[in-house]
Amino acid sequence: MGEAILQMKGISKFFGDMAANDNVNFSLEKGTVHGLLGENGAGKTTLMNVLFGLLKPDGGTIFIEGNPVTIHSPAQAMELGIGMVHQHFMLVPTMTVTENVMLGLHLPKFPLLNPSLVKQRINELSQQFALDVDPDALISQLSVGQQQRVEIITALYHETTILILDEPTAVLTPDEAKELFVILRTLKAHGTSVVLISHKLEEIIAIADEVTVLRNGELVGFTKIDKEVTRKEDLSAMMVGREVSFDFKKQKGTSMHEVLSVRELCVNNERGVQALDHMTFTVRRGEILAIAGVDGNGQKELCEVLTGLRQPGSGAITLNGNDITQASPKQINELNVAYVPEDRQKSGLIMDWDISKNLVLKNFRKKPFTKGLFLSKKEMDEAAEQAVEAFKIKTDQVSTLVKNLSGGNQQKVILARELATDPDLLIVSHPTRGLDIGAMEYVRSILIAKRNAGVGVLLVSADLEEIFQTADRILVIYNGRVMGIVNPDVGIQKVGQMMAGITTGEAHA
Amino acid sequence: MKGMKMLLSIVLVLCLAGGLFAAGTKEQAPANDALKIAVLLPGKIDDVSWNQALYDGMRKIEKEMGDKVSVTYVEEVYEVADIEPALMDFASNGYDLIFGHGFQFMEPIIKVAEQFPNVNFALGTGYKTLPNTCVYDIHLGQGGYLMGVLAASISETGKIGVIGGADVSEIYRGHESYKLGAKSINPNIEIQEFYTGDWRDSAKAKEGALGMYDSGVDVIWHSGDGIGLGAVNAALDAGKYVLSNVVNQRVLAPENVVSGIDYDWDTAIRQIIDEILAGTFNTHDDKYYWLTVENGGLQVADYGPFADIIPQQAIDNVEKARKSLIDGSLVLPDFTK
Amino acid sequence: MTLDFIISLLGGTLRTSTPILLAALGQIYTQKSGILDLSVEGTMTVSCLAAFVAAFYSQSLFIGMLVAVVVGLMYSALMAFLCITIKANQVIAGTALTMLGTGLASFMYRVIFGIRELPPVIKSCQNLDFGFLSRIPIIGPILFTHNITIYIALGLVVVTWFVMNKTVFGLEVHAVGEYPRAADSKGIKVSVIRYASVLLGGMYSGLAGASMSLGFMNTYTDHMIAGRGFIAIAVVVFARWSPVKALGAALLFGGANTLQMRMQSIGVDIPNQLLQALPYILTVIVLLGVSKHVNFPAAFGVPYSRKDN
Amino acid sequence: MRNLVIKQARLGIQNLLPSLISVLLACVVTTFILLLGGYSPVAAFTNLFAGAFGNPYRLSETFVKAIPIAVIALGTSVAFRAQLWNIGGNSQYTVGAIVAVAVNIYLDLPPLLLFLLSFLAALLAGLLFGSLLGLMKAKLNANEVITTLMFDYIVAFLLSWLVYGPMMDPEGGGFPQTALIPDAVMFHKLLAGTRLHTGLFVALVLVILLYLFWKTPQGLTINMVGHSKSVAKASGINVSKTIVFTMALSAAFAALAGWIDALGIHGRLQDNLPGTLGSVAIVVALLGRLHPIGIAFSAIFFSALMVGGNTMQRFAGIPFSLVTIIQGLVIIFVICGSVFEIAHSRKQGGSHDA
Repeated sequence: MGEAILQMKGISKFFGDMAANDNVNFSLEKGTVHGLLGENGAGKTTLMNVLFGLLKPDGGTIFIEGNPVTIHSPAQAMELGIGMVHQHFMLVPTMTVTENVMLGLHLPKFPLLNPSLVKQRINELSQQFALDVDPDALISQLSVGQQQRVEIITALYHETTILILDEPTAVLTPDEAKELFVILRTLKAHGTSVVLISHKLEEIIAIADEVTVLRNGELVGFTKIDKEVTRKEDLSAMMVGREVSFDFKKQKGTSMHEVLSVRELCVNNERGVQALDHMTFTVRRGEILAIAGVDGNGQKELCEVLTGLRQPGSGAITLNGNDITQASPKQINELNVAYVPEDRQKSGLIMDWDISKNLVLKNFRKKPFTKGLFLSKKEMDEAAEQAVEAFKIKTDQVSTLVKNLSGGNQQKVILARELATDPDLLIVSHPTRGLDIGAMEYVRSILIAKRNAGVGVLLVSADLEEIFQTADRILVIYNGRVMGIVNPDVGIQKVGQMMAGITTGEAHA
Repeated sequence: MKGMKMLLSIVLVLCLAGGLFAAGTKEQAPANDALKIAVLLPGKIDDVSWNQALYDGMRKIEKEMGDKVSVTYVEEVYEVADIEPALMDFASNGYDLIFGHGFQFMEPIIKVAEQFPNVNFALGTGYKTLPNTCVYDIHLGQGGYLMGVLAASISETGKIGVIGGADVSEIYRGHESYKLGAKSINPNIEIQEFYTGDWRDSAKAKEGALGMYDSGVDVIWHSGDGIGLGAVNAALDAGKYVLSNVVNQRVLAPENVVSGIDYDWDTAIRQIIDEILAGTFNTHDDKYYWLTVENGGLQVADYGPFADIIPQQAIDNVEKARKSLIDGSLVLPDFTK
Repeated sequence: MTLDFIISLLGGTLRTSTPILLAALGQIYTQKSGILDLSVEGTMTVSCLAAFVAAFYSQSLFIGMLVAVVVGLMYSALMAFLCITIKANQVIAGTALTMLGTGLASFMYRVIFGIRELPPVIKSCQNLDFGFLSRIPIIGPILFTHNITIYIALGLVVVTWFVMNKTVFGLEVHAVGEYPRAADSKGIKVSVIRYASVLLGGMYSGLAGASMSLGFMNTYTDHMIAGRGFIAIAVVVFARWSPVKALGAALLFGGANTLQMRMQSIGVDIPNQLLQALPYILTVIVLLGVSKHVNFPAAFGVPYSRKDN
Repeated sequence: MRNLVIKQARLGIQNLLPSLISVLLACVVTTFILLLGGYSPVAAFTNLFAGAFGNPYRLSETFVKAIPIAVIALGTSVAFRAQLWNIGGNSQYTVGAIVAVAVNIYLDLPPLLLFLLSFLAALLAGLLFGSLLGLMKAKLNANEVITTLMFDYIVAFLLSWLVYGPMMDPEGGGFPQTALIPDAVMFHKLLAGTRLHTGLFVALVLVILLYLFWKTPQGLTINMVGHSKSVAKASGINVSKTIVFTMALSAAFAALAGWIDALGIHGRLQDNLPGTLGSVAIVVALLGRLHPIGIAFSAIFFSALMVGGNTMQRFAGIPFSLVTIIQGLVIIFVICGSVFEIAHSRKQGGSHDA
């Protein structure tokens, strides 16, 4: 250790008036794993996108091995030996592994493809780093973990000396994450420098040699990691700017009669593969049932089938005693079910519309928003004014387009809309993903408030911290199956194992 | 709503400005005593066919009459909805005689002519007239008959063809008479017929002609319009005979265009203009001016080098048929659909 | 008669299909890269005229074709600029450019040639003689008696297949149409690939235009393209973006059209308009039949911007 | 197909300015083309202007032509707002005209009844035709650009077949056209000596109806589907149904344009009845920013361009193709203009989550 292979000095990047990066310095030493830590929205991804040539910085300089460089494009970044594995995989699903790897190859300029050569190299790399990837497989047929390994191979193929991993474990099971760490250590041993973007403290402490912490776009800390000495609490203090209590005290809920009952539910996904496998559970009024699981284990399909957006294969769903197995979204909506979707920008809000219209997406046909034949803008605006106040949505006026709101305020708009109708059942999917800490706490407090008011809440989340803070019962989902329904007092570790598909019997402490 | 008002005022200002502009611009007026003529053509002046024939005829008259006439040509009055305003524009701007060169001008001409009794109108094919309108037309049947006689006489395979644009009355008459003429020479002759369905897709006409030549047809007559170019071009490629229509197209394929039917619109145009100048136009009922073989409006195009190539018998057959059309011993049936 | 009829039908089919095939092959690149280019009709019209003018004044068919290809490229550069750089709606940009192209060609023809007694003509591409090949019974007259443009088109089927399946460029076109963000992150310049695809499509369209005025006919007239560009767009969808299938689809279109003409000529009593509508009806039916399973490029018609999610 | 450029906006001068600038730029380029062709731009533009507004008759013609353009464009805008690229205005117009004429020439009923019946028939035909197109899109995922394009050809051949065959006027001397609709059924003339007819009021009513329609829940639903199908679905909207309804409504407007023209101008069917109305309507809808009142004005503008262009051709001897060139150029500059707006709005306020 010692020489810095990469230095970023005084990097600034603005989106509109908001500084995503404000005069940030970052230094990476050769052959180390460097954690880049921060809450969602702290500017980690922005900083790395600047490094990778995806964003043009508004200020600052980048040095590679001491030489100043300007990076205009990913192609240029790759030539400089920088590789990046994005949080959302950048793989073309209709192509094979080999084809995807070939896509980024700039070295042989000859326009002809030479798949056999590339295949051979993939096999070599696969062996060298124990990656286990079939070069002929179609991307769409691979598991998430496998896809990530394809991304790493693609990066390694370029003789990458600096590898950026953007929240690589967000989509992995704990075991897959462990395998990833093994791979990272191998890489380190081969002299590759790794930047690991994360907001998970344990992870950073487990694997990183150094850590840089960002908050609100600014550099707030840098430290070397010593597994024995470095405390989670120190890092989290840097990250959030104040001590965070990990023991979120909440009063015991008083669960009442059941509102939702799911029996032996089976559902296929788009590709016809079974996504939910005979799921059975109930949600009672006045409780939060959390669905814990690594992304992609059937949560998305579960939410869709419960809200009528997807046809179930078999099984039964009853809501307040009504069979809604075949019901349309509209019918379910009318049975007092509220839904906060995972992807708020794509399925929750119309970004080009103002706040007041977004607040009535589900009930603009009803009184008072429709009077006679026509919509009443006055009523909509009045209702919106109230919602803005009640949910503390930061905006000057209700005619602001939602695309101009921050993520937290967008989420509040959805919550305001969904809770306006006094639902019996509230389905929320990853409600705090991408929110700042303040908004996150606010959203969680609303969930609990609603629970206390007697609403049945179904919370889908991959964030165990969130689940343990809020849930009354935890349903662990793995591969579309119910691994078990447990009380929070079984502990995070146990739930983590279940999320990885380890049943109680096999679980080793 | 502030924007609305602005918008309204802008449009109003534009309208006013337009009015002023219009006041400032007068259409160039020709010499006062000249007969002002407008010719409205559905296609382009240089289509080597229907439109060009009238244009050529009118140019002849222009040369002949010099200062006595002044002619404005308008091409591509193709959309039916645009015909009436075009007629109105000329009628209300001091024009004396307006030609509408196609049956689709009939209804609009009748409407506008009622409003402008002092303006005269000439309609190219149709059947309705008023005192100040007339119809000029060709007996394409006669031309078709002669071409049928010629085609049957020079065909060695006993297979001939005819290609037309759209299947409308006059074209239909031409084609039926063509068949009749051909059968008068060879009762067993095989005749292929093809309509492209429009007036302009010459490529389609060419492919249709090539198909006929492939199947053994060795002479094709085309009944005109833009598509004729395709038929002539096919003959050029296939090395077979073709008979032209409207204007002589031998220059396009010197070794293939044997002959054809030439139209001389000036005969009819001259008659119309003479009557108008003499003040007799509005005084008679029979307002049909025909191009016929008798009055020389329809002529068999010269054979050029083919006079020595094709059998003399063929030329004699055509001449015989032409004479019997003129002396009335041959009267063609009325092939109305 | 039946054998002759079939030979003539197939030979005619090949001729009639050529301009459609040429344009369609080019649109495979364009559509695969995620762009629906409705300006093909306009590009073909403009280059049809350009080919003719160049050939007329240079007395060289080769120069005519070259100019057509260059003009096709330049005209489609407008389309590329509008829908890649400006990120305009592709349907509207295509409609505008087709309007502009047909207007411009008609206007320029008059400006260049004025009003003539007889239309300007050139000596068009002559039918080739392949020696003994052309004299093989049946096969000879069907396949080996055509002008050069037809063989160029057939050659381009192979070229297009090769480029799309065997070269880096083809792979990148595929990626850009499926998942532009992924391509971008791999250092592929999405807009460069899309520009290249649209321009290539334009060059093919240019050739298609030239094949009408220099190959099929020996002159230029307005309305010469007569919707063939639009058919080419349908052919590409019909063929599911495969060059080989595009050959089949173009032949099907050409065949339906030629059959219609031949049947009319020999007096089969079916209204010719209904026969003429047949290829279009067929396209709709095929589209209905396959659309559920056809995978349009995932980013079809979507402008790419790094900022949008 | 998502689209960044079309954003319906409230109509106002600040939004109108780009359209005006686009038109101006188109004129500048046209001037160059005219000079290149050796024509006088002054003669061209004065004749163009005078041809559209120069005297009462020409002004009336500008409105006569604006009627079908506006009504088809209203339909086009309905589909465009739902991000459905219905480019088949011509075929839908033709279907309306065919049905309207058929009712009038085949049924022997009192004029008022014929008038109403032909209206209902055209409306129904448009709705059915549009539903068919919508079903193809919603249920079978057939790309609507291609289907509407193909139907433009199919219906044009159908019209041609009808006027050459079964619907040809038996007393018409074999010309490809149907018999005339009785005069009593036709729209009355508004001004003696002009073609301006009471169909203008129908068009105005349709503009107002669509304006009001966008203020109804169903209107909002169409907009919502246009902005985000997934949000619409999650909000309980039946997206397939909305697509079918939108296409039906869109085609119904075009079909009614065919009805108005049949009873206002043509009085019969002829080959090639719609001409270039369909593509002009696309332009008009865009230039009017998909807003009914904007469309009304831009229809008048384009109609003026076409009517004036005819006059220009008549009296200045400049080919009509120039008008087609101007139309194409106007759209291109409108497209370019909207980019600056987007850039402008981005600057004004766009925050992003990093």
